[in-house]
Amino acid sequence: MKAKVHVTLKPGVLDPQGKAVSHALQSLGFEGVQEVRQGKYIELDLDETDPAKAREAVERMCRELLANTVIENFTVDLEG
Amino acid sequence: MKAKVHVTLKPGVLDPQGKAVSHALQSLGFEGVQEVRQGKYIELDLDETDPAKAREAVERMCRELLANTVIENFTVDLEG
Amino acid sequence: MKAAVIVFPGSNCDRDVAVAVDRIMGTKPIMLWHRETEVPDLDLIVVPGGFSYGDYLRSGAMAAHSPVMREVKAQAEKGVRVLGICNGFQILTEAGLLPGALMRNRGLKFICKDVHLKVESAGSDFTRGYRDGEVVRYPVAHHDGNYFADDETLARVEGQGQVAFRYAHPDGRVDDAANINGSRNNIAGLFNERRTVLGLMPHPERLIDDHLGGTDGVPMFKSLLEALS
Amino acid sequence: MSEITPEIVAQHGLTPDEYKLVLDIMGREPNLTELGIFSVMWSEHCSYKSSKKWLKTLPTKAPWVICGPGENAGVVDIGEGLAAIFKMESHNHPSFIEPYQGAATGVGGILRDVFTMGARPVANMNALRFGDPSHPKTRHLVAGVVAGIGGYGNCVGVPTIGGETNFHKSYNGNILVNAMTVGVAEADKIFYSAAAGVGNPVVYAGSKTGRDGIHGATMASAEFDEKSEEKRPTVQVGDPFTEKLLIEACLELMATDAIVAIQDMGAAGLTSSSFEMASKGGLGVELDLDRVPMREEGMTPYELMLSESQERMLMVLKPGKEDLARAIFHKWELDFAVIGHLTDSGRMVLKWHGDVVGDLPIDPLAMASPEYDRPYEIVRETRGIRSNEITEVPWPEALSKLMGCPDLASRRWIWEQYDHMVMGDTTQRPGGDAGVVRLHGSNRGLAVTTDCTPRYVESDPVEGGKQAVAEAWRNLTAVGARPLAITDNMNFGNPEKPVIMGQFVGACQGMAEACVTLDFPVVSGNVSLYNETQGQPIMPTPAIGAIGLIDDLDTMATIAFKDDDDIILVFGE
Ligand SMILES: Nc1ncnc2c1ncn2[C@@H]1O[C@H](COP(=O)(O)OP(=O)(O)O)[C@@H](O)[C@H]1O
Repeated sequence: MKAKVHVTLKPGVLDPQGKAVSHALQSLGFEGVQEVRQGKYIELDLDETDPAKAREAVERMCRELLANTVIENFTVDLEG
Repeated sequence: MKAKVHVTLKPGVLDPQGKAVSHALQSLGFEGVQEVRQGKYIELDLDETDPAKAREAVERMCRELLANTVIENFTVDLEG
Repeated sequence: MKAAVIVFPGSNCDRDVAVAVDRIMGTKPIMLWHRETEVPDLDLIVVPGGFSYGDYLRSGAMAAHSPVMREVKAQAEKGVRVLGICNGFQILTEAGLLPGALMRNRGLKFICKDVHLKVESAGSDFTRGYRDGEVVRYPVAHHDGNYFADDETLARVEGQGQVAFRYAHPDGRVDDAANINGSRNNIAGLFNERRTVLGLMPHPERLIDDHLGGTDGVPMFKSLLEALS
Repeated sequence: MSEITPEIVAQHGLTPDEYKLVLDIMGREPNLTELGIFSVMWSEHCSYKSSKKWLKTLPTKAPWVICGPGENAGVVDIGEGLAAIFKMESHNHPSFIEPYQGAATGVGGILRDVFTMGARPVANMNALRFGDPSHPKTRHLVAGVVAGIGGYGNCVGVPTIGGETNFHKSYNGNILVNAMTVGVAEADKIFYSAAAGVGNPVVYAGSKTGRDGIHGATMASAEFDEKSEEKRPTVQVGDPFTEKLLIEACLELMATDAIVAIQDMGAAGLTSSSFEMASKGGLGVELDLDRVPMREEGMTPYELMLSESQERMLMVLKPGKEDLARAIFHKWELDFAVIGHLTDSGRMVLKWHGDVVGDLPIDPLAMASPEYDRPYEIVRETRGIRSNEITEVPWPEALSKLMGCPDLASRRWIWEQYDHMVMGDTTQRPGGDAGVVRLHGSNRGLAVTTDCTPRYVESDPVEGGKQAVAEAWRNLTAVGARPLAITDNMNFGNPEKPVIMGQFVGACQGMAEACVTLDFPVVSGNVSLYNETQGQPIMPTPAIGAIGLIDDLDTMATIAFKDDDDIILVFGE
């Protein structure tokens, strides 16, 4: 099955990338963009077919590698 | 309203980061991960309240800045 | 001869390349701020290295949309020579002045070291000071130098002789072991079709005197001087 | 406002005695904002309460010293109207928690210390100490720290031209990340932090203030804000792009005649920067905290005063120069705000939408910061190792073992991740005895090195302290430079233990002796204590950063053998 992982900065953590993107959008003439936050999106193809086990494995991967839990949160969605 | 943008590499474009992540997962002892693809996830807070207009604006932002359409695809989801 | 160096917020090789232009070409380039919308007629525009806009989002992406780049495109259109080094190369691809894209290095790490390059084509105003097939040593310093183009584009740029430099061994062999960052076909530098625009990841301005460890970068600026004066 | 309980006092790291002193100075119970200010001003980090007594014994003078310890960085004359400004600083704990951001913000902080004084940064160095290579965390920490140092330094465009890297199990739970920056300024255009001119505007420039790194106080402040945990990341995220803009903007403003005093907001942010400026100038300051540029909703005066958000500066301007300064900072797309003015009251008055929310005397607080004469015991194991205690190994085997050992192996894999050539003046790249950068547009160069051998300091703090200074001296002379001055980064364990305190005192004594003998003064430095985990201290690590001058780069020496038949000489004892 497929796992879709979103890794985002915790609220309150400075997001220099988001800040720069929002500046750039403004200077390109896009109005009315309040805040931009940038995160990571990771797709994994798994052999595992049991959703509970897959979720558990992917959450472990997030904690150990994919996300930096000191400053980032993550969510895991499973598909197929 | 809020727009959620996913920017992913086009199929066929080699993804060095995804590949490195999948290697790293293996060496951490995670088995059964077939492929990993890494993309970007961008959240935008918009003043616009009309979904059609918001989508159009965000898609333009993607084409002009957020994605490099030589190598990347994007999707836009609206919320609230 | 009139030259300009573009300065984006976050450029950091702007002064280095201005020194090289001044010292070797004998002309002080004007420094053009990214917000500039009126640019005098020029003979050479240099888009320097650095981290324009922090290289946030994608290297070169935001700089490619800054006001001054409209002028750069217009002048490039007219045949003004444009040299993009490192971040400058990334910006030129993002701006559509050169085909393809520069992705994260295959090894994912920033790489700063001298590399050897095979000169693929000495037939340009940038490279006439070198010989075809000559091997030169230039420093690289980048995180995103992994050149990508789809098969069709790659076939086209190869077919039209647009490749300027390839990562090579000191003896000129070009193979995967010499490919420091995973670039397709070991491409380190690329011309546009008319060979009036050159983008390259390595830094010729970093090896221009013996105190810096060599002078392999000098011929590029001499070439331009000869061609443009 | 919540009442100050003994728990809240303890959570702010103040002892009951120290709190008594607070009450004496205030003449009343402080409110939470005021308590927070005392807490950071009297922290070990800001007050040097354990180390002050001994730091004063280091020699700091020489005819070429323009400014010794006490300012943001040390300044030495390098001739032809130029000055070198440099300092080393630790970011040990944050780098252990989050190696990338911890190391990155360490580089950012030391860069600001140097350009605050008017210098353009021209070289970075980094002295790193990690745990045992086989320890499960080491690999992750090394990778993150090196990437973070590179990520920040490469982006701001200052070459990282050297450093040192050691591995030892004593650092398993407490890695050391010491970063050094060297800058160059015109000798008659140095900027200092002492405020002057009653009525002059106090301005804020750089990034907005968020809830970054408000530590020590997390629990206490939870009382007036339930959702605090999520909101208070203790790790700051660095923004090197903003730092680069801040460098350019500050240098542009410094080229005008607008600045009276300037100070970066480092540890303890707005609190220590405003206190130091006012205290040094013998003045008072009034701040309208609601005018501070804020990144987040609902920030309180407490949070604004204690935030450690990065890439921020505080300045006192000449009257009427606000618009000039604003225009420059806006050109570089940075925040700028007039947030207060100087007064003659000798007090710091904090206002929030017109109401006074804090009122503290400056000098009593700054002067009365505790100073401890901690008991110490200098343990010197001068016995050394005897040759009959060593089992002999055939030399090829010994050599290959040495070459393969992590402390001696090549560091190329580290410095290749650092841009060591940007700015186009690196005349000696990493890999030699010292890094060398050319003074721009001249044929002179600055040589820079960092050195310390912690195991020597552990076996004999005095000799080890001497040796670290001597090695730095040798590394400079080895490239052909005339050594000028040093900065230090004193990394030790818990100073409340006499043996650890003895390591610190002994190292200071040894350093002082070497510095006097070599005419090699200490012009800046930093102290990092309490580097212990579960009672296990790090090896004592007084890292020395040193600079020297090469008058003619054509005479610079490098370590490579040059030609066949060259003669090899060994000299010294
Ligand atoms: N963390 C680091 N960053 C940059 N350069 C480093 C680092 N660690 C070591 N180096 C460089 O590697 C070389 C060898 O280091 P080291 O073994 O400490 O040298 P030495 O003992 O001769 O002073 C030196 O040039 C030093 O500057």
